Amino acid sequence: MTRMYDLKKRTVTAPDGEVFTVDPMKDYFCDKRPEVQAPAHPVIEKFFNWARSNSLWVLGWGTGCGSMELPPLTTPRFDMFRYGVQMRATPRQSGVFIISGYLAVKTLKRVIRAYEQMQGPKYIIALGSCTINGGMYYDSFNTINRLDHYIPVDVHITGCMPRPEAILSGFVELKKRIRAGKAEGANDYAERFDWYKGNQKKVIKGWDMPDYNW
Amino acid sequence: MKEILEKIKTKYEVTDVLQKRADLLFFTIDKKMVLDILNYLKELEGFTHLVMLSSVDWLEENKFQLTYIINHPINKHDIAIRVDLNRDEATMDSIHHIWIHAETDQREIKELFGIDFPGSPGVDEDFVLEDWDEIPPMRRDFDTLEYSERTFFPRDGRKTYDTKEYMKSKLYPDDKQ
Amino acid sequence: MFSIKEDRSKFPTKKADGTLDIDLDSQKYVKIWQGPNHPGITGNMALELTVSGDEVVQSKTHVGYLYRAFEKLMERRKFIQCFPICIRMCVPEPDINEYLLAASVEELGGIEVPEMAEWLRTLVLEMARVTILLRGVPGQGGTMSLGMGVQWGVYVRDLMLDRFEELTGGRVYHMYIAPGGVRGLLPSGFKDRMEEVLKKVDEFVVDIDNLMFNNAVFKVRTKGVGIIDKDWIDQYSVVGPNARAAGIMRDVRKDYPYLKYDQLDFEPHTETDSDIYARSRVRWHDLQTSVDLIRQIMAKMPEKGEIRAKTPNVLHWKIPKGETYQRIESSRGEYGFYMVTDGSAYPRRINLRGPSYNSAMVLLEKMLVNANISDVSSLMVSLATCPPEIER
Amino acid sequence: MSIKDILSPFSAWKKVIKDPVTVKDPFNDRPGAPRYRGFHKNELDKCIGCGACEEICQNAAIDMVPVEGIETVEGDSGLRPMVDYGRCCWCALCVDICSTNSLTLSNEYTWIDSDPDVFRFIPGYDKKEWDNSKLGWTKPKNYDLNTYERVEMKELHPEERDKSFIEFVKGYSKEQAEAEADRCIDCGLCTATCPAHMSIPEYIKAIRNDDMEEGLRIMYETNPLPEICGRICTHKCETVCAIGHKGEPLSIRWLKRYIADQVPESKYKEVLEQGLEITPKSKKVAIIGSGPSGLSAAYYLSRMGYATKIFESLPEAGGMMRYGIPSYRLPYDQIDKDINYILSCGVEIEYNVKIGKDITIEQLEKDYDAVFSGTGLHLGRSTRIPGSEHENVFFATDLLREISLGTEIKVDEKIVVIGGGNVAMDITRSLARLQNQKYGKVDVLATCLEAEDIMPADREEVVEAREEKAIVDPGWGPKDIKIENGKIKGLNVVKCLSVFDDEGRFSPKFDEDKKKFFPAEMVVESIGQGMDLTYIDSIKDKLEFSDRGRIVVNEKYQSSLPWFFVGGDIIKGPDVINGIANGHIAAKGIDEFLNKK
Repeated sequence: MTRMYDLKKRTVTAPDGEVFTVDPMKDYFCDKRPEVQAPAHPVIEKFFNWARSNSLWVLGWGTGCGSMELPPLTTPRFDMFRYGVQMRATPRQSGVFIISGYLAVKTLKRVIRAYEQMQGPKYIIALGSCTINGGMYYDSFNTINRLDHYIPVDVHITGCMPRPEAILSGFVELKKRIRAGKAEGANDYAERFDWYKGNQKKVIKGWDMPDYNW
Repeated sequence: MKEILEKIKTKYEVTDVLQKRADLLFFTIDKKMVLDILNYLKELEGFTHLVMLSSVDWLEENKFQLTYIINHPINKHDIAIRVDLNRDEATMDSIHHIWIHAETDQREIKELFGIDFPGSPGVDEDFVLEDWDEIPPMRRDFDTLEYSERTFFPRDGRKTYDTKEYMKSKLYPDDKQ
Repeated sequence: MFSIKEDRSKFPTKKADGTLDIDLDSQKYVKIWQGPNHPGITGNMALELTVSGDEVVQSKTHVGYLYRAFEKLMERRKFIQCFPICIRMCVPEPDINEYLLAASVEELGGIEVPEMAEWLRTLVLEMARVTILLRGVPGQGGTMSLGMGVQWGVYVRDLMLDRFEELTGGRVYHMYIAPGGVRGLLPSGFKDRMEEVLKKVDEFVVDIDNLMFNNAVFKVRTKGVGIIDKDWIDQYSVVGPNARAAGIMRDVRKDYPYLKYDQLDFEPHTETDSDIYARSRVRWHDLQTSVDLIRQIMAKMPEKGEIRAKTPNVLHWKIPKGETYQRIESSRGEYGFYMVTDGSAYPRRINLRGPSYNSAMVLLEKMLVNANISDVSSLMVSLATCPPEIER
Repeated sequence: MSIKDILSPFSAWKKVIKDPVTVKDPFNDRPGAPRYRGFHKNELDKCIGCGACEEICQNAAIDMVPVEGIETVEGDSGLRPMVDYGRCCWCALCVDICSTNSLTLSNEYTWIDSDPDVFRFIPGYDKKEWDNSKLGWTKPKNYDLNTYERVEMKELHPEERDKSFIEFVKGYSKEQAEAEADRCIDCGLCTATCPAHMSIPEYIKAIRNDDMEEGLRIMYETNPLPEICGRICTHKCETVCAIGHKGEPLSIRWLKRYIADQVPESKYKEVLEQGLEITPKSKKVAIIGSGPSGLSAAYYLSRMGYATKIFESLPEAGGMMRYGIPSYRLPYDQIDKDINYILSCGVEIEYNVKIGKDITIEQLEKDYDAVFSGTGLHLGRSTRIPGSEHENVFFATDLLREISLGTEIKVDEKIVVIGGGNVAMDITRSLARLQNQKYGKVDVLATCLEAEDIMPADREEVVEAREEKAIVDPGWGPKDIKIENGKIKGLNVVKCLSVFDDEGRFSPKFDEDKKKFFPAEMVVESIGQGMDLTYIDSIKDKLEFSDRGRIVVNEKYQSSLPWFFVGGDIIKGPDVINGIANGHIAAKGIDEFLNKK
């Protein structure tokens, strides 16, 4: 397969003429495992959580059909900006990942990469029945059935697809959880990293990326 | 539509002619004649639009059926040409030089049914799947539910009762039948 | 005013076997993935672009990120069970799938749909076309950061979704056109509320014309860019608005009238330039045509009538052995279902062919060569690519 | 490009003075539309647990589960749908197919939780805030996914049928039967209600698949008299049919008849004995009476390998089926078809033998290892009103038997029948036919205590009797038979107000002021039948009897004498299907008993 050209070991000539070998799997990524972020002093943590809950930046990637109901949220009618929620283009800038429905195995692989690249504290909102128990694709050979087995989910919103109001309520619920200090998905991921990785590797067959890429 | 069929019949041996709608004609033709007839229909009869190339798995008869649906944009009618392939050694000549975009169809069919089209650009590349290592999934003998349960483990705790059996166990448990 | 001069000297030469001679280690080329996580992509798919400077030299479309194997799943489902699932094959315009499934099943099962149901189907299909175009037309500007049109469009689309909700009980997935008929009559007062929405669409049509089509920046970025050659129409089986933008009349509603389109008065718009601007313009006219059609339908349709034909019990509805191909004009062009039945209660094979299948794969790959990297998104949107319909 | 192209985009500024379109409070300002497909609701009392919703759900989102407080009874499986919102797609097909319209959707749509395991609930049972929501999706009007009208059964026109005893129900054609079978939703509620627990959905499925031989095999597993049952069964199954809640229940009886009619008698052996192996046993069983229970017991015993012999007091087999039911409802050749097959399975039969007279019961006990008795209700009951002892007052059972035996009976020009059950209708309609043959006109009147709506006869029997020009005038209590000069002049009746008291006991109340007189020359009494148990007089003191005079038996129909099994109308019923069922169960009981012996 040539699709992962940039991950193969190769010799490169730099503009100044120096020749060196690049092994992307070693050189581009840090193989450090994720770490549990212990809460700060209760008072400070409370302030942090308040701040976090009021600036939810969402990764603008529609992974499935539920993303159809996101544009109404970003536009005047439902206007999620007033709740402190806005869309961002890249994982590095975002703190909330909306998995908008079923995940094909091919997308799951990218979702894991994108999720791991996000800066903590990070949260996941899962939209629709398909993230809970497979939904109408429960018997499909190419979609996963239970999202929370592969990445930590903080809030599930049922519906097929959930209406914009339901998604907004999901944000409200997420805020509540953040303020209560219960939205600990990222820490859960770090704690049970091996379990998550094991599940991921069970379904992603050609595992040609680092175990953790951040 | 009738004239076209008569014309084709003089040149090619067609079987299983099926016409239920005035503007849609189905027939089967031998594998060797397909490129010839497609070329003929496209260049001389004006069937310039390839609607789709599809395949059907007739597992019970151990054959694959390929269907080329071509359309005459001016006279506004379609011909669907069926070809039967042996399921064990399913290969077919590529038509990408007649319609360039047929390469995508052929790539898809190669991946999902395992029918090979030697020479078609990119036919061996992954199309929608990634690192698939089972039998081609659109084949009838691939059980998608079984695969899903084995691989993606559905949420447990579900149990259903058959109405008839349940009533029997409640109302007349002793009655063995 | 100004134009981008092509400097072909940097471009790769062809190797003996016809492939391009691209050596990434030569530092001349960079490989960029546009998607699957990229704001400039329509839906969840990816373009693998090899660029030299800011010009694309090679492009490859990657799909499968949304692959749910609908066609396989439908083989396991009874005919009535297929209809809630088939509509998910095209997210922004689900109703066309419902109609095609229903039409195929009805043809093979020999069922006559009542008059009223046919009118309602026509109405719903045109409403769906309005909703998708309300995103698609301003979306063209969106790729050039003209976000305002998108804001307006999505709002008006939402009003149309309200009408959908009222009529069909669903916002995005309507599940209204079931095999045999439709699931309900118009609620009382629907026509008046619909007219209010149509007025908003009319307003939007004028606004977007001022904002986008009469916009110097938009014109510079779209006129003469991404031209589909007239010869390619047949070569790549280009259909619908994309063909009409090249001056070739292709509209299933006119060519193969289905439902009630033969009783409606409309003329699909054609352009001749075949560039991004022309394609957007055709869609903009399509939007107006659809609004006009909705008005005509509501004026012409009967007040009452049967909504469902008598069918066998849907729990074991067997359809005799046969096969058929049904087509419909989606907002992107000809969209078809090929259905094969074997006499059982389950379809043997349903194969869908949407217009994106050709336009986003082979055609887009070809058109992106020599394109400027900043035009990739707008080119893609101008072809109205819909990834869920490619991979299904 | 012109100056206009520079300026025109600025027209967007006009929106500045427009009101914002933002929904102020999206959580409360925008409920779902009146028809929005939101979360499920279910009226638990209305639901019958047929499982059609589970069957149609393409996502396997619905499970049928037992629910506390809901009992399993006839016509209600006691199961209720549990919905998994990790699967549901809100297509509402479950609502559209629901047999009772109990399942609906509310227009609520928000359910958020961090625990993915909670999205599973039993609508109606697990309390949710949307349970009382008035709006939401219900089945659209004029939109049915199934047919709720029966395929009409072709019958002979009353004009054609009221002169002869030819069978008047024509039976379904192939298309009709398939269309009717198509309406079945395979729920299986009927199986529990059928006394014989026939596999009804399975044989209906056989009709859909056009596999009559399979259908016949399925029927013979629980019922060896399908031709007969297919015509005269009391079809309790149809009263609980799930389809019957929205429309007309499935014609299960006619479908059964269709299967049996399709397989010719000559093919029975080949169809039913394919791959069948019987190991003969040394034990012998005697059966008294060749009614449904006797025949059923004999058939299943012979299938188990026992040598069985039936003793019949009349010249032909069939019991009440032959001698109680007129041949326009059940032709003799169809009785013969079923019985001939049973006799061909190695069952012996001896006609014109009366137990207690020709052979004693003790002799049977000695010669056989077990005895099954299904002697039925063949004695008529009298109203005992003044005048009922007149020679021109008859019992319906006697007349029906005479007609079957081919003896000419007395038919007068004006007849009154007392009774409102199926037997009363049988004799009324038989007499109407005989009057027609003899006098060319009908003048027979049936009257009974019960008012029209609670008449014990099947509805169609009453309707058909009227079609045949017999008069049915229910709701009158017989007072006396007016006799002048030794000749019957008619029947005096008074209005009957109610038949049963509050506790459901028989205690008719009359309004003596409202009187009526039915002129007649002949009166037939048909107010119930009694059993003749004189043949077991010698063992009577060893048997237990209930308050109502019936022999007490255990659940295997074994009396207090272990070798003596009793079934049929004298135990339960009276009807054919109960007889068949207890004959079958008794056969299993006998088998158990003999295995232990």
